[in-house]
Amino acid sequence: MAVPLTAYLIVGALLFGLGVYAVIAQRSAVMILMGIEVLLNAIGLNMIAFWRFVNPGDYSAQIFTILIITIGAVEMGIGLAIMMLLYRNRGTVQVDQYDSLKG
Amino acid sequence: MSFAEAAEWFAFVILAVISVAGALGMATTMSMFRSGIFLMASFIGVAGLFVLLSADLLGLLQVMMYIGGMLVMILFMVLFSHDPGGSMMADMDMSLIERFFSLGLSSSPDKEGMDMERHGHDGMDMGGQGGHDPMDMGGQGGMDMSMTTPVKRWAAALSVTLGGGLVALLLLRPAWPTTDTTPNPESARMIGELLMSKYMMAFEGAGLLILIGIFGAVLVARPGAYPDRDARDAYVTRDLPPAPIDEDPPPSADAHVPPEALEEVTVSGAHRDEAGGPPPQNETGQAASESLDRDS
Amino acid sequence: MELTLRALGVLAALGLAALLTHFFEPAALSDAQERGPATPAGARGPVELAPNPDRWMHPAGPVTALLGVLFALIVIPYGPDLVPRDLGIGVFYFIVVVDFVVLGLSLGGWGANTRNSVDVYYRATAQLVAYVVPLGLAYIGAIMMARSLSTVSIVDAQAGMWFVVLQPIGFALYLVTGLMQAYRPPFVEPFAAFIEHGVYGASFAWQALLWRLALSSLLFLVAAMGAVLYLGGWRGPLLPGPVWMLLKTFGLMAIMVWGGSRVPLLSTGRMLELSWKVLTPIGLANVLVVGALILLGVGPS
Amino acid sequence: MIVDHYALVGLLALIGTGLSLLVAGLYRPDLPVVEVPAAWASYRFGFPVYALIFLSFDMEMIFMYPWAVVFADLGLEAFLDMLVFIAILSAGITYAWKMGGLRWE
Repeated sequence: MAVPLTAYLIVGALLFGLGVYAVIAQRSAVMILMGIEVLLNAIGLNMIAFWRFVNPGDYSAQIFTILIITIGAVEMGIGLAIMMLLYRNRGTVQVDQYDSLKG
Repeated sequence: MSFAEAAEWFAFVILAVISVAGALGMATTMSMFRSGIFLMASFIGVAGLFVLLSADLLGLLQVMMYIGGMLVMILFMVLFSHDPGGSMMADMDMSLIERFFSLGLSSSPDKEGMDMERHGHDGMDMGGQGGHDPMDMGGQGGMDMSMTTPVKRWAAALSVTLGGGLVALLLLRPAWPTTDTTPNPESARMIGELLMSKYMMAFEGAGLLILIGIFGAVLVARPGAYPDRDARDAYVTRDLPPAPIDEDPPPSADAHVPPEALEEVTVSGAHRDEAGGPPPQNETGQAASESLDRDS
Repeated sequence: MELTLRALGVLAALGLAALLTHFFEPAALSDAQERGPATPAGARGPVELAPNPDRWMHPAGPVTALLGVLFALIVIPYGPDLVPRDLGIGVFYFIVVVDFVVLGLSLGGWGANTRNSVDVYYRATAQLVAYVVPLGLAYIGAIMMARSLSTVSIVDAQAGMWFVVLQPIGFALYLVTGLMQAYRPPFVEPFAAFIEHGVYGASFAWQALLWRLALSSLLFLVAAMGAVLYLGGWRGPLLPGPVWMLLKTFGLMAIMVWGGSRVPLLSTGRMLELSWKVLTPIGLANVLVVGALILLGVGPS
Repeated sequence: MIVDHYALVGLLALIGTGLSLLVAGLYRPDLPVVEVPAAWASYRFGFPVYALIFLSFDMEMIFMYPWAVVFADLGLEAFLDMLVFIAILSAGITYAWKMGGLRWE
C-alpha cells in the first residue's frame, strides 16, 4: 500500500466540493441529479478507503456501498420519470422556471 | 521506492485526475452529451480507485451500473435540452475552465449569435446577489440558454471553501489508525455470504426499494398517463422540442432509402423531431415470440 | 517480463481472433439480406462529414471499443494454464468491459454529428437496454452450477457434463442475447444499410479499421464466452486444449450467425419487446429451474 | 493480491491507446467524402419506460452475481431468499407490462 489513506480521502473531498457546485450552480434538473450522484460517489469512495485501511476483514462496508449505488440508481430512475412528466406539462426542466408556487 | 510502488502511485494519480477532472468537466462543459460522458469518466475513475483499494467487485459493479445508467440518462438530457451538442454555446465567451472542457466542440468562424448571448450572460453575472428575479429570465422565456443559475459565483466560492476546508482538515490530521492486513481475494463469495446471512433484510429491502422505484417510474412516465387518446396526442405533440435546430434534412439521406425500408425508419431508432406527431405503435406480442422460436 | 509476455499474448489473440472471424463470418452469412458489422468496405458509400464534429469524442469512439474487447480477451481461457489472467471475478468482469463497446459506439456516433451516426447512439443504447438483463440471467445459471465467477473454474466444473445438457433453456437464451450483444443479424439496427452502416458511414479509414477490428473480435468474444459457459471450454478428447476451444468457438459462431441470418430482421421496438416480454421472463424462470436442479443434486458436486 | 491481477488491464489500456494512435497516424488513405449538415438537436426517443425500468433491473442483476456464487453452498435458504427477490422483480415487470409501459412510444 504505497498510497496513503489521506490521498484517497482528498480525492473524495474534492469530488464532494464539485458535487456541491453542480447541485447549486446548474439550472437543468438533470444536471442537479448528476451532481447528487457525484456526492453519493464521494461518500462511497471514503467508505471503501476506510474499509481498506482500517478494517479490511469486514465486508459490511462494501455492502453499504452497494446499497448507496442502489439508492443512486433508483433515485435516477424516479428523478428522470418526474422530469419526463414535468417536461410533458411545461416543456422545460430548468428548475428556476418552476416558480408557480412562489405566488 | 520499488517499481510496484511507483506503478501504484502512477495508477493512483491517473485515476484521481480522471475522477476529479471528470466531475469538474461535468459541471462546466457546454455540451449536454459531454457532461454525461464526463460524469461517466469520473465514475470509471472512482471505480479504478476501488480496484486499487482491492474492492474489485465493487469497482466493476460501479462501471456496469454507470455505463448503462449514464447512457440512458444522456438520452433524457438530450431530450430536455435546447442545444445538446453545445456547438452554439461553445462560441460564447466562457471562463477558462469552461473553455477547456468544451475544446473541440465548435469552430464556426461567424460570431453572429454573440450579441444576443452576451445579453443573457450579463444578466447572469449581475444577478449574483442571492434572490434571482424571475422576471429577468421569464421575459425571455425559452430563449434563455444559459446552463447555470445566477448564483454560480457563490456556488463556486462555496464549493472551493468546502473542498479546501475538507482537504485542510485532512492534512491537519494525517494519522489514522490503519492496519496492514490484506482483504480476502474472494470478494464475490464474501459479499454473497454476508448478503445471505447478516444483511438478508437489507437485500430484500433493496429488492423492495427497486420494486417501488419501478412502480413510481412506470406510473409517472407511462404512455397511458393521460385521460384519453386526444389528450395524449396533445401532450405528445407538445412533447416535441420547440424548434428543430437543423431545418434541412440532407437530400442524400432520403434519396437512397428504399421504399420498403421507410416503415422501418419510423419504428426504429430515434424519432426525428421533423417527423412530427406521435409515431406508430407496434402491435404487441406474437411476431416477437415467433422469431424467438425460430431462433432457438 | 512476465506481464509484458501476457500483454503480447492478448494482442496476438486479438489479431488472430479478428482475422479468423473476418474470413469465417462472411461464409456463414453468405446470403443474408443485411450483413451488419461484417459489411465489406467496398459496399459502403462515401464518408459523411459534418461541418463541426466533436473533435475529441469522434476519434475516441473506436479507441474505446477496441479497449473494451482487449480487456475482455484477458479472461478467455484456451487451456488450464493458457489464460492471460484468471481474474477471480472473470465472468462478471467480462460482462462489464464488453459494455465499453456500446460506450464507444455512442461516443463515435454522437461525436460525428451526422444524421445517420447520431442515430447509432440511440439504436446502440436501445440494444444495450434490451440485452443486458437477459444476457446476465443466461450467465447466472452457469455461475450457480460452477459456484464461481472465474472462467477457469467454470470450465473445470464442466468436466463431467457440459452445462448445455443441464441448462438447454439458458443456452438458447445465450444464443439469442449473444447475437444482440454482437450486433449480428437479426439485430443489426445500429449498422443497418439505410443509415449508411452506422458508424462506418461517418468514419475515416483508420477509424473504420479499428471499428472492424473491435466488432469482429466482439463476435469472437461472444462465441468464446458461450463455449466457456455452456460447451466445456478447452475440454475434449484427443486434441489439445486450444484446438478444442477454437473448434467450439467457431462452431458456436457458425450456428449463431447462420441461424440469425435466416430469421427476418427485427426493428428496435420489436427487439425491446422480445427482450422484456419474452427473454427476461424466460431468464428468470431459468434461474429458478437451475436452482431447483441444484437443490435436487444435479450438476457438479 | 487483488491489485496485481489488474496490472495487466492497466498495461493493456496503455498499449491499446498507443496502438490506436499509431494506426490513426499512419493509415490515412484518401476516401470520397460528402458534406452533410450537422445533426445535434434534441430528439425524442421511443423507449422511455424501457429505459427507466432498465435502470432498476441493471441494479437487480448486480445483486444476483454474489448470490449465484454462494447459492450451491447455502442451499434451500438461499433459494427461498431468491424466490422472494425474483417474485418482487416479476411483480415489477408485470406491473410495467399491465400499465402499458412496455411498448414503443
